[in-house]
Amino acid sequence: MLSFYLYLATAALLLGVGSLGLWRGPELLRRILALNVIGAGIFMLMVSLAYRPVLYGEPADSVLHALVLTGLVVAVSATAFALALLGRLLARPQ
Amino acid sequence: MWPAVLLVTLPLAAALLMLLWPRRARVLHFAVAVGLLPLAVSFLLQVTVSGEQQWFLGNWGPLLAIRWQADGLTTLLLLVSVTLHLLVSAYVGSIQRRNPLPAAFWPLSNLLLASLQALWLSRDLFNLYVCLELLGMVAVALVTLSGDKALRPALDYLLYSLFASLCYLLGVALIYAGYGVLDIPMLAGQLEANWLNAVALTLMTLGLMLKAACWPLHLWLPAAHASAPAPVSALLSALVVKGPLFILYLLWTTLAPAAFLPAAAYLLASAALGAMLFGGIAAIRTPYSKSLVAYSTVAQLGYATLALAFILRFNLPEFVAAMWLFVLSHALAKAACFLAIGELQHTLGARQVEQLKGASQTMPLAMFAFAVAGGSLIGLPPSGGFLAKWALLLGLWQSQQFFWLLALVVATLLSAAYVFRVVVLAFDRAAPTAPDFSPQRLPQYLALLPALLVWVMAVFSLPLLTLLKQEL
Amino acid sequence: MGLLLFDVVLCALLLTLAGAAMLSRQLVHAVTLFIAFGVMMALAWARLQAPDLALAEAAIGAGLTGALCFTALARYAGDAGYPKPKLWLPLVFVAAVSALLLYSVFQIPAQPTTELSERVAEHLAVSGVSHPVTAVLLNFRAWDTLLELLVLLLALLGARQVPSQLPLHAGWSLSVSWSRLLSPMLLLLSAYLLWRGAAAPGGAFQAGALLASGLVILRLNQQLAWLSWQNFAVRTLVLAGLIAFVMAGLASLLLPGQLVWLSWPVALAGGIILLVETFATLAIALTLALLVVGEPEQEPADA
Amino acid sequence: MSILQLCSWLLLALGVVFFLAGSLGLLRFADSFSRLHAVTKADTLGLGLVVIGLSLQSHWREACLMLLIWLVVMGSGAVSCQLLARFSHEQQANPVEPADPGQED
Repeated sequence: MLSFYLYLATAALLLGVGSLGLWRGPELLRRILALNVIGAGIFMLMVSLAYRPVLYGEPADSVLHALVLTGLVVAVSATAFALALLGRLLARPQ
Repeated sequence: MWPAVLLVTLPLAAALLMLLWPRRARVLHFAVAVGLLPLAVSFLLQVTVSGEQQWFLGNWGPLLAIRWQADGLTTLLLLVSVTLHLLVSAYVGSIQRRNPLPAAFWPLSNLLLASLQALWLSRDLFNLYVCLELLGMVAVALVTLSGDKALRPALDYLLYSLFASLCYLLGVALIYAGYGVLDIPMLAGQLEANWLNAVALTLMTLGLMLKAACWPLHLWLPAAHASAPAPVSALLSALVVKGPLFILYLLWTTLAPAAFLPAAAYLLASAALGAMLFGGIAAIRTPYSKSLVAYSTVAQLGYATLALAFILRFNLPEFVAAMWLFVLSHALAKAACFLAIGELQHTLGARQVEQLKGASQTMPLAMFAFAVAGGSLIGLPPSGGFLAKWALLLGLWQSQQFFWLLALVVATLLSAAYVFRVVVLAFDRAAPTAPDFSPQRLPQYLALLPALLVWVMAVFSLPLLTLLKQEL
Repeated sequence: MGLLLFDVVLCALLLTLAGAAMLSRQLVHAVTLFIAFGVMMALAWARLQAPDLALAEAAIGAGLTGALCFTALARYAGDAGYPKPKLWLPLVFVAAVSALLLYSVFQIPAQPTTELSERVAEHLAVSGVSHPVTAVLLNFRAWDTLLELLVLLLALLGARQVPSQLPLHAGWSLSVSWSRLLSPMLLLLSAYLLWRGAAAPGGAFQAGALLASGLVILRLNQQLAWLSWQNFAVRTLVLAGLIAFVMAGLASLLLPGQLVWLSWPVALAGGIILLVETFATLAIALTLALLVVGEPEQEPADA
Repeated sequence: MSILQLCSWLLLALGVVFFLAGSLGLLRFADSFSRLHAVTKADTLGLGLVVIGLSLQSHWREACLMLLIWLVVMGSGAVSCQLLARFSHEQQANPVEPADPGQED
């Protein structure tokens, strides 16, 4: 039970850390990383929620795992697109 | 099931085939776009006659499956998306010789349509997240079609949009934490007014408002919409920002516990007030014609947000009708505005509003399209914009909100100001800006078409109102 | 007790890595720390009994995202410096928001609602696979997965709009031969993951990500000259996952008695899922690989 | 606690010590060659000790799997060490070309 709340707290703090990075920047690349940290925080929240049944001796929530997997793919795709845009932005002759 | 499935999968399959055989893209595009129109119309008629329909995808029953639901509003939105998709692509086809868009436009616009249709149909919190993300990424990809000048706005748009989707996803996770359900109709009326749900709904609302460019979270919109190619801006302004608004409507009218409604209504109403006033003022002040239209989108979204706020407070059918009439009329009018401005801009070589001088003489058709669409934005009778504003006024009058009546009048004056700013310049025939080449007829007519459609809406006001009033 | 200690250390490490990545002065440190963060996340997923996610995160977070970030990083080389950003104002605001979120997450009831899980367990037997995550992904919520594949494709289409090629370093013989040794292993492993996905953790995405890393390693060593969007076969394979998915969905609509989108008949479900997953794996692998290594050279054609 | 378990724990502890030493080296050493030296050698040895330590306590199938993992890590460690060293060597010989990324502030 304690570790469940520990991971929930970590998730919330990861959201905070990510938001700080997103606000502060200053580089765009760091902002993209920050968005990924926020995403990781949300996924951690979801995976901790999926862990709840385990505390009662049942298997973990597979629907949430599937949702997080979908979310991971979406996050990777978005990151890749953002980095491609960033690469072009930086490579452009000034 | 067939019409709903085809409305989503036809554009999707078309996009895939276009990517495989890029040379056939245009033929395929028009075949599909034209074919979708009767399909959407018949679907609308079918739903109006036999009532709303719903499906559990994969036949798994509620809770386990993703639910699709087609009610009057959904089918109407499906039809509008299909219509604008056809119009805009006809415009792109007509300017093909002159300034062709990159070939990627065809598959991307089909994917945009597919993701919009998927969003209108879906009634599942997580599926809506995927649809939102998809919509955001297609929109950004479309913005980058105008080349390197759009890179920075596109990247900003993408980052804002990602952050917004993450906020929404966090809200979904918190709701799932409490109820273990993702299906919106199943959650309806279940949510208690506790802290967790308040945080979840706030996060989702903020994320959706950021995506829908509700003031003061609209900062990304003017740059992105102004730097995109004109037909793309038309699609973005007319359709894409309406997606999150639709989800916002779903959330607050079906999901939210009654205890939260007053607070949300205040939040939305103040955002709407800001949007109507500051969006209007920014549209009056900006030197660029495309930014003017983009800021006008911010201002016009304010009306829809205001209607939503009053739906939450007073639960009058007038407000529901007003909100969706605003959305529909704005979609048509804004598409016309962007196409007309794009045409003017390209032919006259004029990015600034000042350079539109004498456009009524040099390009009367495009200018007429802009003025007609602008009439609906202002709310002149008997346009669609007028219908919407009339419904809103009626509701406000019935619920005795005199302050908001005043605000509405001021906002209307502001929108009249920015529309007439262009129109007056266009009639200043002293030293007109000479066109770079002789204006093309067809694209101007295509810009005029949605503007006329929005005036025709008034003719169909009765069926429209009955369709929309059922919603509540 | 020991497990709790492990949890505390892991959480502290995660937060430290994320914080350091956000606050480090040099961008190269930020990226390195972020990659380490990804590896630790994979460990956390494994700890929280989410092996599917641990596999995916290890392949993605540690491998491909790192490659993507370093490519972007190389562009910052000649970039002008940035002014030192403010710290206190954002920190105070973010601290307040985090405190609010912390308070909120502690409101989450520890007692789970199990109705949905029960429903999954009930229908698992008729889903065609025996691993619940795969059943949810490819049967119960297959529409999400189809749209997810579309998101991935869109990332590639979007990235193709903004090509920016870094000059590839000439392959050193050592790295070339190591890549030749490594890639068959990756291929084997990804095929195993795909096959295993029906009954145990693994599946299309994990397999695809692994295969993609193999392709990237080979491509960076100047092999696989055919790996380009211009190649019709590559294009077909990139779209294969979606095409297979849509065709299976439409075919399921045509079957007698079933008029619902994406409903697999019980007898065929296992086969359909394996088919869709196989094509999806290939599509994911090629899409990710193209996203990371880009195109050799190309100019966007006009409509 | 049997002799086997004791050996296993001793090996695990030793492995951790090597890991720590390697990481310390990565952080504290001055130039990239010595850093590589610290990371690849100490970590490979540390991992090997941990693998042996764990193998003593597990089924032979898992032991084989861990051995395989160790071999692959060793191989990739050796290769990446060579490549990195070669890269820094070329950079030193010809320092004009791409500057160290991220040196922007």
